[in-house]
Amino acid sequence: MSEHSEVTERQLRILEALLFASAEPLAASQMATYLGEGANANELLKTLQQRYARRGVNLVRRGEKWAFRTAEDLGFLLRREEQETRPLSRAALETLSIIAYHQPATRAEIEEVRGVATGKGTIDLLMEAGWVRMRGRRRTPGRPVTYGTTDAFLDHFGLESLSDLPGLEELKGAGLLSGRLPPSMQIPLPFYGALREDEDPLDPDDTDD
Amino acid sequence: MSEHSEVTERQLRILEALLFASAEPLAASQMATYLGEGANANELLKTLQQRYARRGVNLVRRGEKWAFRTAEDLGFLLRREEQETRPLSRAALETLSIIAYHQPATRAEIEEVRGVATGKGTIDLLMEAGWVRMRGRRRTPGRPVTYGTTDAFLDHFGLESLSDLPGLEELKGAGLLSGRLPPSMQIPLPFYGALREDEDPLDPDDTDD
Amino acid sequence: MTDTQTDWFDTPAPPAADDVMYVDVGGYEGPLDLLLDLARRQKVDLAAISVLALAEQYLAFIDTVREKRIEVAADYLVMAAWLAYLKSRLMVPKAPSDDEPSGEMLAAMLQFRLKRLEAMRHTANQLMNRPRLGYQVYARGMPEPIEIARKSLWEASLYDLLKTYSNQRERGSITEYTPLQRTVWSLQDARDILQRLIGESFDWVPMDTYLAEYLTIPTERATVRASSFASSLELVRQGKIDLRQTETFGPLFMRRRRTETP
Repeated sequence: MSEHSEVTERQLRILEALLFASAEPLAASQMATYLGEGANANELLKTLQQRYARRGVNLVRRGEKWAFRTAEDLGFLLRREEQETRPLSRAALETLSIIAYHQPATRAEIEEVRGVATGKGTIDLLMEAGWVRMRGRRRTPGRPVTYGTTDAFLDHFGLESLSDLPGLEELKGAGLLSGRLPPSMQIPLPFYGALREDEDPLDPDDTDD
Repeated sequence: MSEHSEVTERQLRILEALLFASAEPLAASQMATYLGEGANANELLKTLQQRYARRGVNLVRRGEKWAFRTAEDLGFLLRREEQETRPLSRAALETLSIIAYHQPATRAEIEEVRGVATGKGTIDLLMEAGWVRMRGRRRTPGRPVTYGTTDAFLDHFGLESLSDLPGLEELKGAGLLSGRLPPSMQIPLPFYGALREDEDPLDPDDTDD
Repeated sequence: MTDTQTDWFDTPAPPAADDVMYVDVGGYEGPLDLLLDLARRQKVDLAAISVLALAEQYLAFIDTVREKRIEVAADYLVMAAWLAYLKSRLMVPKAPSDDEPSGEMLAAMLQFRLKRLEAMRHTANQLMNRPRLGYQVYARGMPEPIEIARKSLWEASLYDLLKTYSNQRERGSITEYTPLQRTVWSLQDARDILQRLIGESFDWVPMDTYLAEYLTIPTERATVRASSFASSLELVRQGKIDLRQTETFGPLFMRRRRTETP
């Protein structure tokens, strides 16, 4: 390789790395400072564009700026472009964690642990996410609906079964729970059978109420 | 171009697109669904890795997953002037190192190496960073929880697998990864598999008290 | 990190707030850390280090610290006791009937632990000086959302879940928690009561008999016994009472000591 093309190759590598890592499209002038004296950024970018023309990602020009983009003919891979993953709200996360540990749990039981009322929207959201399901009805006055987690819940959180949820000692050992808890404090063992003896099956037309 | 290589090229383009689009490493199995029947994702990925070996962006392996990352030698150019958001304490760094080299390691083992109790929040912090996870339980009295590193740990520190841990061979040779006095014959290696024969899966009910 | 050559352990950082309870001797993280520092000052390979000299340095160091009336954590004192024992084992030749480990073996064990700790520090340093993601190596800056396998709309990690659950339970339990009110006999109280009960009795009487009426309350039993026993030792030291126990776990007898003057 001639000395000239070795320099060029290095400059192309630098452009590749810059464009790849940048959080926004870059102008040739912004990148020129990284290339050293006398480099023609625009020429180099055109060379790079040609090299990637037939690849799965292309170098595209947007106005005066450049960026890597998935090749248009592979756009079918970008099926969920519009969907953004958002972090679960604190209320939802709290509710979910209580359902996970205390299942089968009624809404009143969730509220008792949380210490605040749980909006209907929160449980709805968790059911929509596919992580929580109605299990049945508790055999107590009012026959409240009991909630539990789904297989999708296990899948998302990388658990093989509910028994993989760490217990009191693990939570303490990992520093998640402090050591100065009342000795009476217990962490329930989640129930993961079909229905517990105090549960009735849901009616066919049951909806959350 | 022969029909065969045309198919291969298209598969390579799909892999490029998928891997370029994702910020997180992807498993071959995750990508295979996009390649069509009979495609050998692992072979294709190795071809792709070779193609990018001398580019400004490289295809790297992180545990069982793959990702495009900027070339290491260009780091000095790309370095952003950002400070570590929350520099790790010495205790946390040592703990991380001990877990990485001695995994699966229990808290007592970590404390034995450091000669000091692990402050609350140290393992917690490493788990929060996503570098450390609970693996299972050691089959010894008290069934203590064992800790190990995650794929994100490999990704963060640029390691293909745990056998790439710096100085691992020397430490093994010097018997320093053994819990016993040298020259002990038994030299445990960092264990990355699902569970070792002396580990049980996590189970909340047996240490709850 | 802006400097890849940074040695993370060059200057021990001030201890983090949650580690304070373990660090009270000049910023050392426990006795092993202190020993390693002393060993390094011998400026030789850890394998060639004089464990005897090291033990002496450590003991001298702890002495100085205690002279300055700096509170030393129990860990350091345990290590000091162990090193004193090691020193004696190294200096006294091993008797044939001796079942205990030889001084050499103990010294080798200490050396091994020091080497292992140093190795782990070194590897931690090596790890931090690697080209790390987000510092020298970068991921795609503009990831394009692609559906890979089944990705949920909502993101939460197992850690988030466990942390949230723990926080709630902790919050809940602490509001309900009222510390147990324990009755504790102070040593002074125990001493006064004991002296009053023994009075002028020169007969051997079991301690539990004296304390019978106090021992009926289950929650106070332990403190009554412990404080009375500790006080009785003090009274013996002062020459005020005699103490006798004929067998292990047997009753403790006490009586007023006869003074020389009849």
